[in-house]
Amino acid sequence: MKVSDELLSQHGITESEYRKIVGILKREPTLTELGIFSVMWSEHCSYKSSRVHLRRLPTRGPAVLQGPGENAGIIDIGDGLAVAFKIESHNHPSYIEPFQGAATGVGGILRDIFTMGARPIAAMNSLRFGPPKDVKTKHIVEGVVGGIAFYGNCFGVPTVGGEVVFSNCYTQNPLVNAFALGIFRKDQIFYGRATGVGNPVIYVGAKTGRDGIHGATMASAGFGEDAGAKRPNVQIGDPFMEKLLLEACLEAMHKGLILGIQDMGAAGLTCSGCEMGARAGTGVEMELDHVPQREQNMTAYEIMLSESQERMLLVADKSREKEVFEVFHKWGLDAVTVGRVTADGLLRVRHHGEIVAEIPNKALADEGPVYQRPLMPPASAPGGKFDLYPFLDGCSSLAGVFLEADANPGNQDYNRLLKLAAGSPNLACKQWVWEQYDHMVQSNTMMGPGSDAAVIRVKGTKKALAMTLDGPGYRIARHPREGAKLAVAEACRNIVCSGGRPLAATNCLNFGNPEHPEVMWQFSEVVDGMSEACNTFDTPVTGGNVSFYNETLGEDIYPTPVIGMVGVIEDLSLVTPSSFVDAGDAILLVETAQLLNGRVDLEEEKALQNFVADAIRRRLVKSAHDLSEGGLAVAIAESCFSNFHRKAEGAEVEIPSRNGVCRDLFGDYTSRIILTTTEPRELRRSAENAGLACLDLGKVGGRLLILKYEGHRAVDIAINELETAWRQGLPQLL
Amino acid sequence: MKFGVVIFPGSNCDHDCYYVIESVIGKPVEFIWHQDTSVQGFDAIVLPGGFAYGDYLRTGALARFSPVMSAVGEFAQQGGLVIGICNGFQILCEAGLLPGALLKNVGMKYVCKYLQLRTETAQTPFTNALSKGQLLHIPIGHGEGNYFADAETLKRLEDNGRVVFRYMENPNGSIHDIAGIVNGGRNVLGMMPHPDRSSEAILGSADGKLIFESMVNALVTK
Amino acid sequence: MKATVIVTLKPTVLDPQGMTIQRSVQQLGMANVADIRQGKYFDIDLKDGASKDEVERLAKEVLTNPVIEQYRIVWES
Amino acid sequence: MKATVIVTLKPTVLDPQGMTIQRSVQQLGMANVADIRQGKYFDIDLKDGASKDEVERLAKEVLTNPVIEQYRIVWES
Ligand SMILES: Nc1ncnc2c1ncn2[C@@H]1O[C@H](COP(=O)(O)OP(=O)(O)O)[C@@H](O)[C@H]1O
Ligand SMILES: [Mg+2]
Repeated sequence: MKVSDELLSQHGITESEYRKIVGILKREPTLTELGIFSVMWSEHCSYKSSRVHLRRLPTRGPAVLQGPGENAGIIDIGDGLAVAFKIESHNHPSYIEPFQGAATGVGGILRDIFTMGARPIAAMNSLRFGPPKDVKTKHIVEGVVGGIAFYGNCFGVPTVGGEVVFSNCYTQNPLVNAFALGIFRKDQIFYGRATGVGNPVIYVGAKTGRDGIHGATMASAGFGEDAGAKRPNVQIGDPFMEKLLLEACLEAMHKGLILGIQDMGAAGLTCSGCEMGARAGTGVEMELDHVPQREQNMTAYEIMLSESQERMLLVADKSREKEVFEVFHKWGLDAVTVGRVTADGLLRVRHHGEIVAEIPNKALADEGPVYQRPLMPPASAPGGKFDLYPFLDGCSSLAGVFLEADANPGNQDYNRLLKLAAGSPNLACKQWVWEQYDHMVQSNTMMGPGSDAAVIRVKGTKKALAMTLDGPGYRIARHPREGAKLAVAEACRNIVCSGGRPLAATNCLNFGNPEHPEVMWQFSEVVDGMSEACNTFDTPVTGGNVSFYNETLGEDIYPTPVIGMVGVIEDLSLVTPSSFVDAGDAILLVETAQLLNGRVDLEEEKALQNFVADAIRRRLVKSAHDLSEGGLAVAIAESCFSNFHRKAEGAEVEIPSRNGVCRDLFGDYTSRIILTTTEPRELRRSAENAGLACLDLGKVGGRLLILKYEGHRAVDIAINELETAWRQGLPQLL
Repeated sequence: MKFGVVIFPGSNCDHDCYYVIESVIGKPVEFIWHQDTSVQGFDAIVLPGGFAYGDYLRTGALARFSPVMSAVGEFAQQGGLVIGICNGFQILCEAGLLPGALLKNVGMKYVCKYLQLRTETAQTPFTNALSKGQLLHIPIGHGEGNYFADAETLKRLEDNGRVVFRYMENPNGSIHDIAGIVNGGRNVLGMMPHPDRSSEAILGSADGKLIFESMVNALVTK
Repeated sequence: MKATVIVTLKPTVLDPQGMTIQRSVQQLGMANVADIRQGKYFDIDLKDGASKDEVERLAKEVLTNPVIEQYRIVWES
Repeated sequence: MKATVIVTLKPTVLDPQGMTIQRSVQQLGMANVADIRQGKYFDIDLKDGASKDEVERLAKEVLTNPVIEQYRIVWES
């Protein structure tokens, strides 16, 4: 075959990469082989720009059973149990077709979890959109949320948490990051390994069509004017099929029928085939004529690159092939032997009697190009207008009001400002979103969406799991390294407030074009900040995902790492709500000695978290809520609002005077937590022993929220009126 | 006394129902596979929530053709206790074991939340531990829970006290705020809200447990 | 043989989907749209030798819920 | 004036609903049903003076998701 420059560029393969391919094969590749290399060596699958940096992340710890390198990370939670969890991006597909893009993103991350043998028991998602008043954004929000609901609800996994953030930089590049977590016995973990020469390689699940061919390459390039032209790639999700696949896979696993298994996600049959071979040091031979096909006359190229959803590849012991078929047929699924494990380390593909590809598995999976791309700090970060009020980013109309109040704090109507803040897109109640998600199925949800961390009990034990997603984008854009530390600190703080101990993290690194030195600099800084913080909190990173090329017409998004943190709550009775519990409880503010903004002192933060964790263990705490965007006023208001199980409770509070009323009410200073208790004295004493400031703010109770400042009532508002503003914020915009 | 929980392809509250019966109310329970043709040996049958057959075509439409449904039909005919929760309710309607149908929510969206349910009658084997007018704190999670029946059917339901539960605040457009009904024999209940998700205080409410306990009472005195 | 089955809600049944579309249409300024009702459409491929009765049965017993829906069949050969 | 808009998935796009229905139907013994694909059907009532263009726009911009669907219009007067 004559390989033209044009063909190479269509495949996103550079000159030098091509020379490397020819060197590996010692001949020119076939078209099918070129396609295979192009997806496996794409940014999305090979991590060619990020790999050198990701190595710096801490990945080991006493609880870690499996770090990066498999389909998901795994940690030990005691009682003989383990959890597998991971986060993945589906940004590009969700822009092209919001509903199906988001739906198949959920489908993909769920497969990553159950392919390891774990039953998914919780899902979360982190979403970024342009400002909600934009008509196109409305459509994307509706589609993305609808798609996540469609897939997760039908599959039967509770979607228990996540984030929704609006900012201008995501208008053309919405971010959809999906997280899933599953549970299993720690002696029943499955890996994606093609072991045992001569064993059958079995294809299960949906038939292959021409869906999403080149999805991985699409996610490895920015959008130009022609984003629409890339549309034929769209895959359709079938959550019903995936639910059957889950049940059938787990049943086959528990019967001991499966030696190795991997889902077909990005790069489909190609990726699962060569990765399973590479991990086991074996070859994999496939006959494409046996692959179940939905469409007529598919070429080898198309079959190998198809990203049809809801498919898995597995290797079984040859003596048990028939039993595998029986399990899958019981669940009404296709299961077909499409090849064998061989000893020669090659991915050998036959079609219509001919060999159409023959490539060393390791060359595809492990020996992809690795780039040390140039780094350069950007000339300027986004202006620091919102350092104290990051929630204003993306709300141009509100921004003026608050910046004016910041400059002239004296003569403002703070009732009005608090209502505006509470109802602003980034702070408003996200119930419009999560009410569409089934967050209760599996009957484990103790704290669902809306709390600091989601908490689900672990049936058969006294324990619960806490989990959260955090990605303070504006902060990170301003200062990538400090922002990344903040993200990790905040994620851990959320776990601690719910009564848990953070154990390990996963992360999704959403960035612009890695060929821009500024973007690579941001990336490198974020990795360093994250590493430092994860080391401090003893929360190793067990896996994650990198999404580059979130750019349109040369405009990169903010660097947007999203941290997924998982922790354990040792006893169900320690689960702590973020909302106030009883009238009469004392409200305390605990904080570090110095008041920081936009950065975090990790050691002090750790002392704060240790103090709160200890106080919860000593049963001194009735509620704990961490302060973040919107500051003290918004945090207290949120703790007052009603939730499913409790009416609203007002509060009367004295706001400490420090930097002026507007800043003291709404300023986002780091490392602060509000606690309620019946034992304020004991708590204050312990806090002081730990070197922390602990202030008596006031009491829970009444129908009003009263915030006193320097002796007068800065805020004095009916809690119901405030809550209405908060609840109506999002529905009104959408 | 033995409960059976039917598993259709796509059921996803099957394990939740099983857990409540086994671990919360402490009664024997087994799964029933949708291909089974007999339900012999069971005293009460649960059609759980979920998305049987993906809810494709219409919710419950394809599930009603599962072989087990003829057995469930006969079981009901003979007076056996059958409860359909959420998707189970939809299946019972499609199968003709309960009248009416469940349409898309008027808001067009799936809704998952807690709400207040009013008990309209204690005169059923599913509500004998409740009193008329008693409010239950219980969640819903559905996209198609908008109950519809023609005027004549509705009148029959109302006149015979067959509306078992009503929403205090209608979340989906259901006619007459109906959340749950029984058949003429009062031994088949369909309800959209989830007692299986609200049978333990740590999950926010234990009110749903009263429905399962009523069934146990009914079976004991039978 | 091919057949098309069209299933629509009975006129007495409220159609929330149609209503939602109707509303968004009005917002878009398409003022001349008086009413929209949504139904389902099934394209059915039949093997040789299939009878019209079979399709009739399919439409009536599977594709339609008689409590709320009605159907009609369009033949193509 | 009345029009009918029929929206179907593009032929190469996966139709999980249609597939699942077809499989169930086969199990019910309707062996002659080779394939079912599901689409949407819209009955549209127009006010006097509405133009065909308007319906075309409605079909194209509101009723169809061009990424995965296609439409056709059937006129009735
Ligand atoms: N940001 C990250 N931090 C830590 N590990 C990462 C990160 N991104 C990717 N990884 C790890 O690199 C490995 C390569 O991922 P791989 O399985 O090839 O891709 P995919 O994400 O498509 O499944 C995975 O184990 C993943 O957890
Ligand atoms: Mg993977």
